Amino acid sequence: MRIGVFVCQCGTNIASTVETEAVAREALQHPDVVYATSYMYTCSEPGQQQIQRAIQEENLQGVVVAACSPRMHEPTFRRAVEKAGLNRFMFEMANIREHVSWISNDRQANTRKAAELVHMAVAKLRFNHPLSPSRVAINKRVLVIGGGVAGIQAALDCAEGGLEVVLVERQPSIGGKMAKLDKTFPTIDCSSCILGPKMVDVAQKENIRLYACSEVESVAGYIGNFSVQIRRKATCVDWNLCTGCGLCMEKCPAKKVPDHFNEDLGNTRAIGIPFPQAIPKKATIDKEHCRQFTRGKCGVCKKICPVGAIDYEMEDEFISEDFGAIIVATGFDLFDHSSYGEYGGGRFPDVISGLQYERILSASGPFGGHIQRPSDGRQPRNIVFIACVGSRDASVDRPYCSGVCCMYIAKQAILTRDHLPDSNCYVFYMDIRSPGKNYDEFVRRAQEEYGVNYIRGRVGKIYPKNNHLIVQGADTLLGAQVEVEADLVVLATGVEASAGARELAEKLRISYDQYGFYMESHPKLRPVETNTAGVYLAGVCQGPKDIPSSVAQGSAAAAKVQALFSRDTIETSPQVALVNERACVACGKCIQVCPFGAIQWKELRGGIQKAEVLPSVCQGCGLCNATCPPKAVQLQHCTDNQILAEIDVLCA
Amino acid sequence: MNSDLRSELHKKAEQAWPDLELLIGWQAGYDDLHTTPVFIRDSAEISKLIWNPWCTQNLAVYVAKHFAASSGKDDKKIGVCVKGCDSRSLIALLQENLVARERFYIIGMPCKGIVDLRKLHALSGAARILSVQVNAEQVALKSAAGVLHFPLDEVLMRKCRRCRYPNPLIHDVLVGDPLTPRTDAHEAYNDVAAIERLSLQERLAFWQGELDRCLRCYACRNACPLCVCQDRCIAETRDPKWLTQYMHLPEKFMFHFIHALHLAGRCTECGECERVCPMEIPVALIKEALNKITLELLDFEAGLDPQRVPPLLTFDAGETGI
Amino acid sequence: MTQSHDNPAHKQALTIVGFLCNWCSYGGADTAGVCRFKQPTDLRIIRVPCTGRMDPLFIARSLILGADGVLVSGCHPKDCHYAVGNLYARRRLEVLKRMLPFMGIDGDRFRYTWVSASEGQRWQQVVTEFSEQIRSLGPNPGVTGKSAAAATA
Amino acid sequence: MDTAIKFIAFDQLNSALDRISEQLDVWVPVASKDQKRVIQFAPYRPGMTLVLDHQTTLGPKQVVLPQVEALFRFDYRKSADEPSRQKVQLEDPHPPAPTLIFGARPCDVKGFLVLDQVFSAGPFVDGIYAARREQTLFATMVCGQQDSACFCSSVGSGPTDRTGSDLWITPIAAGYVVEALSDRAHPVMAWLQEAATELHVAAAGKVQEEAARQQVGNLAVDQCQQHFLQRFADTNYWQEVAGQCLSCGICTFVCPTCYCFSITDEMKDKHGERIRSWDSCMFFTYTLEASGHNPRPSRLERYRNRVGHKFSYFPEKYQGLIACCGCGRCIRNCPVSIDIRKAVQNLQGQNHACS
Amino acid sequence: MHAHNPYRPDLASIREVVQETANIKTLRVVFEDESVMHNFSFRPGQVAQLSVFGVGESTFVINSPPTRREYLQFSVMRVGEVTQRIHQLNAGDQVGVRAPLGNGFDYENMQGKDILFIGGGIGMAPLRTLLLFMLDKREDYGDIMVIYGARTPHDLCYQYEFDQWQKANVNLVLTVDNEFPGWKERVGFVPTVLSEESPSPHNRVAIVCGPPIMIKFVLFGLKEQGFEDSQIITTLERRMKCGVGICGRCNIGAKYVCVDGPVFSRQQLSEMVNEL
Repeated sequence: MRIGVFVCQCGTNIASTVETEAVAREALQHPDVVYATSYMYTCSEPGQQQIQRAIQEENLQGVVVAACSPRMHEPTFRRAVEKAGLNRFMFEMANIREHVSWISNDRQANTRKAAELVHMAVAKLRFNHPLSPSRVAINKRVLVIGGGVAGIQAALDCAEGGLEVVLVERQPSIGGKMAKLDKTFPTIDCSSCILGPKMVDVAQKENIRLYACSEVESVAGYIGNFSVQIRRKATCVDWNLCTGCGLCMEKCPAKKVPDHFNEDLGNTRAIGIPFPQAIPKKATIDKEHCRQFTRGKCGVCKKICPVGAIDYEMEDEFISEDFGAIIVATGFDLFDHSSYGEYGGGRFPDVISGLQYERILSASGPFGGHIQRPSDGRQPRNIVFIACVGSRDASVDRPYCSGVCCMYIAKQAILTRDHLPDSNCYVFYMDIRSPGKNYDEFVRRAQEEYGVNYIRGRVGKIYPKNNHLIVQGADTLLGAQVEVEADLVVLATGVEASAGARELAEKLRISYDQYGFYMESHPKLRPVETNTAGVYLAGVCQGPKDIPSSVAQGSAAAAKVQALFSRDTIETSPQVALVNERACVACGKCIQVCPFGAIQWKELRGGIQKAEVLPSVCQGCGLCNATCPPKAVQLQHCTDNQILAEIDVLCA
Repeated sequence: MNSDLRSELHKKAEQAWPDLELLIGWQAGYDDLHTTPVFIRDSAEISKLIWNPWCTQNLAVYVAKHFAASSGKDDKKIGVCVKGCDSRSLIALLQENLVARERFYIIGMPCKGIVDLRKLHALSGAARILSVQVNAEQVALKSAAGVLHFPLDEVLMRKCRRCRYPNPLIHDVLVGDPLTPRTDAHEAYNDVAAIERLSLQERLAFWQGELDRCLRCYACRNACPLCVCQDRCIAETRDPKWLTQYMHLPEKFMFHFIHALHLAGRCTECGECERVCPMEIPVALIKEALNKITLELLDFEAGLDPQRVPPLLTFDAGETGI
Repeated sequence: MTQSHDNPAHKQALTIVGFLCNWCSYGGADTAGVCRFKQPTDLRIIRVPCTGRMDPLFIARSLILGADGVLVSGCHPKDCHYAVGNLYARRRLEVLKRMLPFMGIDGDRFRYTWVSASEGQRWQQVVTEFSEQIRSLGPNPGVTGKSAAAATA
Repeated sequence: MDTAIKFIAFDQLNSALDRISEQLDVWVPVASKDQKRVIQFAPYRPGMTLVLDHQTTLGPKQVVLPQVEALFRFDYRKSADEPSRQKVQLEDPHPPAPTLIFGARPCDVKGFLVLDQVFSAGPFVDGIYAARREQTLFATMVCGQQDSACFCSSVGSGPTDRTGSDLWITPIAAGYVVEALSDRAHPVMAWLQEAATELHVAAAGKVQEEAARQQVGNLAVDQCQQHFLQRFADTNYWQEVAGQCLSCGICTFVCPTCYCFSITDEMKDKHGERIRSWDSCMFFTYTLEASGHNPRPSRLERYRNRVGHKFSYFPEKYQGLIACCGCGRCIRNCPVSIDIRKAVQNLQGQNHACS
Repeated sequence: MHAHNPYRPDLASIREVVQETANIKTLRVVFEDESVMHNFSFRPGQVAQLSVFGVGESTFVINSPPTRREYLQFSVMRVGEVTQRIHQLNAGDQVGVRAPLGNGFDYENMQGKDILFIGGGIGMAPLRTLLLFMLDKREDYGDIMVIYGARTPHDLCYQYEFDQWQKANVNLVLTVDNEFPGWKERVGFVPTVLSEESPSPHNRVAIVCGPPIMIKFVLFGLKEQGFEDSQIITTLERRMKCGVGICGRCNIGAKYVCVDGPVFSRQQLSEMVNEL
């Protein structure tokens, strides 16, 4: 190989503490180095031209530039050598600025270090091979998993951009948690008024196909070419026929069915539409409570249904769809407060969750918007809100802040005071987290304008006494014990990862943190990407957040998909793992460890199995290479031989 | 007693034979002290099978290397005789999905220990041992110098004297009754600890002295039931080139690092690597040291639970201290 | 062997091999450079995509061949660019670190650490501490130094 | 031939070797570990304790055919004024020094007689081997310690086989009686100070007689060349004799007659060597071709080739010479106790009935 | 060759590199020592060990004929470590050459006969040396037919010489495995083309070289057409190291491919142990 070495002076940035001429001179002594020089600004136009001229004149097959960090100018120089006819991977950089000239003034030591770094780069380059990216076609359909506000936003934005969207929702209706909210902070605008139109849009967009009551069963493939199996759960109502008239719901004799949409505060029927604004507006049978299933006879709905949509024999159905990208917006679940024994462990009917209170406040809720106690329907006078229930509490393995509770307590307290001006509201809190736009002002309004009593401290115990709930706590600001005789206690239950989030992550081969929230690709710079290319995140599934952030993420994810789909093919980096089939012993360890599912079995003639890397899925981490015992998997451009060559320069 | 067990082995092999296409066991070797593996493909040869304190080879070595990929004729299985320690190798292979459990019929041999021929030779002092007899717990050794008697326990292999699993942990049939594990096996890592008590310099000197003899014949590797690379070992390949062909100490250290690190969290301590070394290098100690580390650090012992994933092939986001 | 710490020119050159992940620690080292955080000059950095790429054998080989120190640095656990590469790596590296002394190689010659791209100051501290540590250990005899016990008979 | 017989008393052995080693490189069998039976030939240093009453684990093959040696050195040179031109210079290895192998067994020496054919009989002569062989003397000891793996008598050698040796050592009660067998031995004899008495010589004679009476091994090899070829395609047979082979290299590495080697280049920076290193026909990579094809893909073909090489191909090529010295090392050291005697003995016969 | 050290190559320098196909390059080399170059003689079909110092050696047939002595020519397919490095070499670079090794073709016994060359891919290299040798002594031989096949037209070596071969009265039949835009010659595997051509075995010698699968079916085809084993000549590939019959690995029974081969008649092969 004929190698040229170019040592940059970077003005005086390098030259002031490194003898660049000496480094170039020494480079000339290495095997295969046929040309070496030092230059004032190698990255400048004339500097690049000098490299290109040398490639031509000296018939160079590889180039080393010793200059700044490759994180800075590697792309620049790769383009430069490519223009001169070399493959861009026949290029190496030695970082003699950030790692040498800028961190020591010892000219002698720096020069030696720079020379060794150049030697290492040369040694590595001798094992470089030309690599070229491959391209794969993109299937421009997008799957959105989860029909909460984030998923809805993502689906609508994608559809707006002309993409074909499939939206999969586990529940019978989209809308998610937001659909259950009465008002939203800090504007106190009606939740269903702002969400409702978006839900309707989803139903009306021709390029959105909605699968409600459905779940993702399996995911195969990779960016641009996912193949997803979706399970459509048996609703026992043929949705093609159902008009959503609601007759079945009226006539259903099973009347004591807990109303999940109302957080079990009221009852509903065994067949029906979860709430009036539901999308799709289709009935579903709750097999657990339906008499046809529990007692084997009833059939009232089947008789009554004007369109004959009832089908008790219906079974789950599986459909396969192909997508180029997937947006995950699976939302969250509420922390189950029964693990707090001091708050009654779920035994006191008048100690309720924040979302239950939200339903109580709602005009479409179990009590028609009248605030009353679940136990006896009495209007409460003293209402205590307790913050951080299942948040910032390591003892229940929820050390993180749920981010929304401080705000929704403030909102609920304001609404309470609005509805019941005679009531007293108490808020036990640890700290107030209100960093959003107009958020802190909102909390202050609760305190100052609405006279909500904020008590900084934890509640130690709640116990019933004379039809009241005695809330014992500490006011840490006053340093005194506090006792409130409450009629209703609202626990600001925190946010936790949705049930089944881990299983779905494993199907999608994305990672999750220890609480089950999905991991973004980079916490700052790639907040909606995952480490599995083509899979994006939106909403609380990635971590607790409020509605504006969820919506923003939904749009961001949609924008990422639009950007991805703006081309017909994607170029895949050639810096990926490659299996030498002859050396592969089929031990499967690479498949076991690959974080991206980028390695699969391949069957050769005679049933022999070998590992095979899918270059478009491989992210180039090299974990497989490190794991492979016979080193049959090699990460291109960072092969064992290349690393060993660098080590040998230093140690051998 | 041995002959009783041998006939029980024959009987159980006969019973299993209709379901087997092959049975791997031990047969008599070229003299009293040696056994050699036998591959029985005809039920008439079952009588060749033996079982005694010389049945040293870990037959699990053949399982992944020669038979894992082949599918049986008419769903017939491969029978394999395993001692307690050998059974752990099989489990380790199962842990890594290198073999399919249903492909094998496992004949478990509860084992009181295997005789270490080197100890025997060292005790006899003679070039030629004429004959050996084991009666109960005694060994009678006859050489030109006369007959010598030793307690059996004294001439057992190192691994046997620290054996915690005399009974096969996985088997389809057991030959003989399960044994009670020896009581003095709790100090399983005594030999490792002895090295650890040396100073760093002494340890280096120790390994320099031992590894210097290494011939790179790769017997330790090939006798290892869990060394799956075999013909593709990076100690031999030129691409990638991890090692030169020189016989310098760095090369020898490196080879043993490769072998040991590839077994980290996987080694079942069958001791074959050490037994087969013609230069008597205590190579198993390196793996034992790694096992001690993975036990202390990651609470893992290879070859016990077929469901567990070897610790270096997985991770735990929540673990602390590393 | 005495070394003068006063005059850097008289310091005996040490070979410290650094394996840095491209996303965090290599960037951290760049940041340290950009901030002109002064560091000892013994470290030579090899860029790898992820600490998950680190086969412990690379480290073993470096030390066997006589590197005076080996420093591996990657993203903080749970911040891995590849999600879990460093979670595998830390197990493997810790096992190696504990194995080295058994073979007579000083485990203090090897260190692994987590430094993010923003932590220039931390990088400076890591390099300085580790270089000092290696300097106090002195040159690595490698495995070639024949000792009395190694001789036959 | 001058037949002055010399005597070395046990307590004089080291001083005798001290004197000889001033003139020659001397290799002697020593135990490499206390309490262990690993005995190897090592360059003699004053004060060493020799182990002469056991066969060595490794024979002295490495003295003449080292496990690794340079075939030549190469250097890339660059000229300052024209750096793009690098020129290679080659340099032959240094000529060998005169060497004495002290305390080898007849089987060990027999091994060299086999190697001589390969390296020196042509058509190409390996000058590196030949030069070292030329410079090497053998002081061989009558063998009185055979074990159940030995079969030297079966392959045309025996405990008292003097072929190929330059000096002949017989241990007696008081020390060693040393005779010269070749002219090359005379300088060494001259450095030995004590002449053997008649009593010594008579005692030596009795030891010789006793040793000569030993028939070590009863393997019949006269027809094995043909029998092997007839057996060649009998897969069942090879499965039977080598099914348990682990494909390690022990048998070849400890074998005094195995000589196969690999050639590789090793280079550091601009300087390097082309080296040869012991290879093993038991290794998969030994015959692996660049295309990926391997004519001996499994241990069966490889073991068959080993038996064929020693007992059929070699005698076919070299006037009936069996490439086996009967030392038994391959049997003794085999991890799975494969017995090459059995593999050869059973070559004849119809079906693969062997046991 | 060095008498005392048969492993030591003679230094040679590359005069020219020709890119034959995507993964085959042809090197034209001359010994640096003029007297070595002057005294060098070999038989067609003999091989050389070509070295890149620091990487290693590999075996190649000398595919220029002994009748043309201005350089030695080797065609190298990139398959492994050594060939990879050889492909990086340029004109002016040094290599080591140990030659001549092996037996070469028994061309004396082919004189006066018709010749059939059957080659596939890089397998044309050993045939080329004999073909050119015969063309240089054209009157000594009868009809010469060449069937040469490759996967695609781009995988055929020595295309730049085809005209010259044909001008020297060679019946050149070219084939590629599948249809290819612009390809006007035959399409199909070599054995198929052979049976279509069905050259008469009468007074003819067939020389076959190519990938193992091709050889297998060509040998079968030749047999069907009535060629005797003694009329079929092939060259064997075997892993070689020393090239001088010492290092042991290239044996087939008692024969060493590096000294007794690589050229064998089918007759000879049938007398050897079956271990190809």
